[in-house]
Amino acid sequence: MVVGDIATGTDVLVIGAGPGGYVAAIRAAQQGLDTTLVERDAYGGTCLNYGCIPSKALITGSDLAHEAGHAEEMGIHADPVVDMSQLRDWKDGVVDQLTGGVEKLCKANGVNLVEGTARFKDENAVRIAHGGEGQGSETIEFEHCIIATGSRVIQIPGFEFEDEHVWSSRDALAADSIPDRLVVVGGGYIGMELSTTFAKLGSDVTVVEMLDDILPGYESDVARVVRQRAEDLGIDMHFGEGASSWREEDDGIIVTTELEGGDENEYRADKVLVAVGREPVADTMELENAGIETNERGFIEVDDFRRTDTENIYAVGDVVADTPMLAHVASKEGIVAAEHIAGEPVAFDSQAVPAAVFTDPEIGTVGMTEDEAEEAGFTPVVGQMPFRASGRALTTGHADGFVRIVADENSGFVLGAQIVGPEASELVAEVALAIEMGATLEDIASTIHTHPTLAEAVMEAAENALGQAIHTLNR
Amino acid sequence: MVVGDIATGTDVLVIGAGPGGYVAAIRAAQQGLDTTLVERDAYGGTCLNYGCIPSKALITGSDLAHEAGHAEEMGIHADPVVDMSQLRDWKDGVVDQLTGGVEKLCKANGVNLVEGTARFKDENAVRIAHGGEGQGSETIEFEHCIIATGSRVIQIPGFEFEDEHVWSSRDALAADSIPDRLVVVGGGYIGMELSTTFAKLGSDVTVVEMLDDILPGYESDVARVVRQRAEDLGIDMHFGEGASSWREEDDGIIVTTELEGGDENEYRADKVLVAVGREPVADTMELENAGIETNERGFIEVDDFRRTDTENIYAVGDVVADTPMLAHVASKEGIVAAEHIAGEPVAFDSQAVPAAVFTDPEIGTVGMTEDEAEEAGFTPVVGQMPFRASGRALTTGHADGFVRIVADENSGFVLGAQIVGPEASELVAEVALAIEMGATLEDIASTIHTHPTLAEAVMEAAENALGQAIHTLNR
Amino acid sequence: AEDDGESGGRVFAPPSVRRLARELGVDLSTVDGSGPSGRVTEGDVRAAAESESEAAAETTD
Ligand SMILES: Cc1cc2nc3c(=O)[nH]c(=O)nc-3n(C[C@H](O)[C@H](O)[C@H](O)COP(=O)(O)OP(=O)(O)OC[C@H]3O[C@@H](n4cnc5c(N)ncnc54)[C@H](O)[C@@H]3O)c2cc1C
Ligand SMILES: Cc1cc2nc3c(=O)[nH]c(=O)nc-3n(C[C@H](O)[C@H](O)[C@H](O)COP(=O)(O)OP(=O)(O)OC[C@H]3O[C@@H](n4cnc5c(N)ncnc54)[C@H](O)[C@@H]3O)c2cc1C
Repeated sequence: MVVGDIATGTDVLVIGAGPGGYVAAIRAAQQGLDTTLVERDAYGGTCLNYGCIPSKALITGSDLAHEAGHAEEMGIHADPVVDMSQLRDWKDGVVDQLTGGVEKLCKANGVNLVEGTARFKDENAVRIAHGGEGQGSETIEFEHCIIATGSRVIQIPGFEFEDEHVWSSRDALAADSIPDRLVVVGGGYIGMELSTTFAKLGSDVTVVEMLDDILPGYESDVARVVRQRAEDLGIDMHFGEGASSWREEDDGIIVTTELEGGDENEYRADKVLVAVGREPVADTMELENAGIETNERGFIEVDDFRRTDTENIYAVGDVVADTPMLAHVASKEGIVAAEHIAGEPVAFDSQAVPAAVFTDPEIGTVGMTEDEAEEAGFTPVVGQMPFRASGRALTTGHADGFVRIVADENSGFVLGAQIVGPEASELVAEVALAIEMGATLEDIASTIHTHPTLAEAVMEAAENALGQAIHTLNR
Repeated sequence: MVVGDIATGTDVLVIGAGPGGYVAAIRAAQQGLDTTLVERDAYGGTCLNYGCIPSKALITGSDLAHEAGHAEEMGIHADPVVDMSQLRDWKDGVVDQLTGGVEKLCKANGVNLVEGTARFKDENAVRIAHGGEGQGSETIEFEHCIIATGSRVIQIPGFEFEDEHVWSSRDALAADSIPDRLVVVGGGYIGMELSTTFAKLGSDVTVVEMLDDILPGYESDVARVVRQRAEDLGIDMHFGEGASSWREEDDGIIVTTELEGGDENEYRADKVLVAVGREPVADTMELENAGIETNERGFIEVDDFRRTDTENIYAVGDVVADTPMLAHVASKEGIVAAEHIAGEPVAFDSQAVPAAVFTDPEIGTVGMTEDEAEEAGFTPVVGQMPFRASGRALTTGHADGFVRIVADENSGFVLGAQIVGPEASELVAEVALAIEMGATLEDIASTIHTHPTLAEAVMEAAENALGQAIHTLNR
Repeated sequence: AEDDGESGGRVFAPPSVRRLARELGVDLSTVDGSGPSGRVTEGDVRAAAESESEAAAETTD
C-alpha cells in the first residue's frame, strides 16, 4: 500500500539486520506479512560481520597452525608459517558468503530491503536517512515494528578506538598482521577467545582483568580448565588490575594498570585490545518519539512476546534487557516477535538458553548450575564425566575438561549442564533438547550414544548422577 | 561360594571383555551380583585394541597432518612430515590408557577377572583353559552366563593374513610405516575409514569393491559426499570387481581382480588390505554343550532381554543376530542382559540405534530413512540443511554434506536422521534423544541452538521439514 | 511439589505441548501431568481443554 508520494507503508518494519532483525524479517514474511527491513551498515549485523563468524574463522586458522606445530608427540613434524593477510582474506570470504546469503534469503522470502538509518517519527512511522550523499530521506509507515538495533563495544576512558594502537574486537578481527605483543583488557569471553587466537598465532599475550578470575559468570572449576590451558599457551594473566592509560614508547606502547591499593603496573605491547563488554544501541532511532523508554542501563524492556511498552512495537536481541547478549537468543526473540505479530500462540518460554565460549577448550553451558537449581527450589543431583575417561576425547588428543549434568533428585528432570572440553559448544545441544522436553536422567542414560563419540560423556554424566556410570567411579 | 577344590562358582559369568562383556560385567556387579569376567586376549576386546579406538586415533593424526599441509587458502603454510612409528606409539599409548582403565573399572566395581578361554561343560559350568604353559584349567559354575565373544575379520580365499603383504584391519592399524601403494579390498565403512587414513598419510590408495558403490547400506546421496571427497583425495575406486589373487613382483605385489564378464584387472601395490566384513565368534566355546545353536550365518539368536534358547544364558554384542555389529550396541545389550538377570524391568527396546562412519566427512545416522519410514507405514516428511549454508561449517573450512531429518507428517514425530558432514558422529546424539523421547519437529525447531554451531543445522533441517527454515529455501 | 511435573515453579512439558496449551488457552500449571515424573503431555492438555469447555458448557446450561 502506497500511502502518499514520499511515504510507503508496510505491515512489519524491522530495524537492524543482525541475527535478531533478519531472522524476524524472514519469519514475518513467511507468515504472509508485508515486511520491510532497514539496515544502516551491513547485512548480518555484528554477528556475521564483526563478531561470531569472523572470530570463529580466525580461531579455526590459529588452532590448525598451532596444533600442527605442536604434534610431535603424534609423530607429526611441521613448522607452520601463517600469512595473516591470507588468513584474513579467507575469513573475509567466509563473511561475504554468509552476508550475501542473508541478503538473498531476505529477498527470496519477499522481504523489502531498505538501506539507511531509521528514526521514529511516532508510534507508526519512521524516517529513513539514507547513507549516501544526496540520497535524502523517506518515511515508512508501519502497523508493527521490531527493533533489533543490537549493541556496540564499550569504550573506556583514555583508550580511543580511533587510535591505531588501540583495538576493539572488531579491529582485532580485521588485523592483517600479528602483533608481537598484545595486551588484552578484559578476561570475559570475547577477551579470552581473542587472547587464545593471537597466542596461538604467535603473539605474546597479557590479559589484564579487574576481577579475580577470567570468564566471570562461569563456575570456577569450569573457568579453571580454560585458565590452565591459557597458561600453558603462555598467556600471562593479571587479576585485580584495571587499565588506566597508555602511551607510545620506542617502537611500541606501554599500558598502565591500576591495582586495588593504588599501585601501578606497566606492560609493553604493540597493540592493546579493549574487550570490557558491550552496551545496547538504543540511541540511534529517537525512541522517545514512539513513547519507549530505556532502563537505567540503556536496554529496552519487553514482555514475554518481546513487546515494548508501546504495544505495536517489539524489541529483540542485544538491545533487550534481561536476556543474554547472544546471537541465537536474538534470533529466537526475532521469531517470537514475528510470530506473535502474525497471531501465532508463541511466547519466549525457553527453559534452556545455551551459551558457548570458543576458547581452548570450549565451554558450553545450558540451563541451571547446581547452585541455581538449589535457589530455584529443586534438590539438585549432579553427575560428572571427565574427558580423560572418554575414548573419543583421548583419540582426538584433547582430553581436558568434563561434562557435568544437573538434575532434580526427586523427579530426575534434567535442569542444566556445564561442559568444558572438546566440542563443548556442540555437546550442549542434546542437553538443551533434554531440558526443553522435560527429559529425565534416565531418558538420557538409556538413549544409545554412538561409540566412540564425545557425546557419550553426556550419557556417562547422566549415569554418574544416577550412581551407575560405567566409565567413572560413582560417587 | 566355593563348590569344590578345582571348581569355583559365580552368580554371573561373562565371556569376553569387549564393549559388550566388560560393560555387562560392571553393570552386573553394580547390581550386587557376584560377577566373573573371562577374557583370553585383551581387556576392551576388538573395539579398544584393534578397532574403534586405534582407528580413530590414526584418523586424528592423518587428518591433522593432511589439513595442515593443505591450508594455503587459509594462509597456513606447512609441509608436515609424519613419523609413522611415533604416530603408532602415540596411538598405542591411547589404547593402553583405555584398556588399563577397563581393567581398573572392573576391579573397582568388584568384578572377578579371569584370563583364559572359556568352553561350556554344560548349562551351568565352563572350563577355563589358561593361556600360559602349565597353567592348567579350572571350572567355573554359574547361575547365569553372558556370552560376549564378539567377531573376527573375514578372510577371503588366497589372501592369508599371515602373509606380511596381506593386511587385516588389525594389521593396518599396527603399521609402523606408510605403504607407498595400498590396495583396499572392500568399500564398507572399515575399508573407507582406512583408505582415507592412508591416503591422507601419503599412500596411493586403490579401493576395489564388488558392489557398485562404497558404503553399502547408506543412501546414495549420503555415500556420494564421501565418495566425492575420496576422489578429491586421490583415492582410486573400482566397482564391480572382486579380488581373486595376488602375487609378489619386483619390490611389491600385484593384486588381480575379477570383473563381472570374466575380465581381470591388475593393481600394483605394496600391501593389500582385506576389509570385506566380520563374522561372529561363536565357535570358541563349545556352545552345543550348553544347548545353544547358532543360525545359518553363525550368529546366536536372542530375545528382547538378550536371552538365548537356554534361559539362564544370554548373549550380547557382535555375536548376536539381527542387531548391527557396533560397540555401543554391544554395550547397550550388555546392560540389558545384566539388568535383566538382576530382575530389573529392562528390555532392548531402543527406537534409535545411531551409527557413525569416521570417513571424511563423517557420516552419522539414526532411526529411519525416508524409505524405511514409508515401509513402516508412516507418511514421511523430510527436511534438509546443507552445511554450505551453515555459518559454523564455513568457519571450520568443512562445509560439504547435509543434515536430513525424517519425521511423520501427521504427528510430527521425529523418526530418523542422516547426517554427512563435519562432526556428524556427534550431531546424531541430539536426534537419537529426540526419537527416544517422542519429540516432534516443532520440539527440535523451537529449542534454542547455540550460534555458531553445527547443531544449528539439525534445527534448520527440522524447520525445513516444517516449511519454515530461515537459512535455506523451503520446499 | 513432587512428581507432579512441576518443581521449582516450573512445569515440565515439551515446547510443542506448551504451544498447544497457549493455543487452547489452558493454564499449564493447573494440568496434572501423566508422563514420567508428572511430565505434561499433549493428551493431558487436550483433556484439560475439553473438561474446561465441558465445565463452561455445564455452567451455561
Ligand atoms: C567479537 C565478538 C564475538 C561474538 N561471538 C559470539 C558467538 O560466538 N556466539 C554468539 O551467540 N554471540 C556472539 N557475539 C554476540 C553477537 O554478535 C550478538 O549477540 C548479536 O550480533 C546480536 O544480534 P542483534 O541482531 O541483536 O544485533 P546486531 O548484530 O548488533 O545487529 C544490529 C544491527 O542494527 C543496525 N542498526 C542499529 N541502529 C540502526 C538504525 N537506527 N537504523 C538501521 N539500522 C540500525 C546495525 O548496523 C546492526 O547491523 C559476539 C560478539 C562479538 C563482538
Ligand atoms: C577397524 C575397526 C573399526 C571399528 N570401528 C568402530 C566404531 O568406530 N564404532 C563402533 O561402534 N564399532 C566399531 N567397530 C566394531 C566394534 O569393534 C565391535 O562392534 C565391538 O568390538 C563388538 O564388541 P563385542 O563386545 O561384541 O566383541 P569384541 O570387542 O570382539 O570382544 C570379544 C572378546 O571376547 C574374547 N573371546 C572370544 N571368545 C572367547 C572365549 N571363548 N573365552 C574367552 N574370551 C573370548 C575375545 O578375545 C575378545 O576380546 C570397529 C571394528 C573394527 C575391526
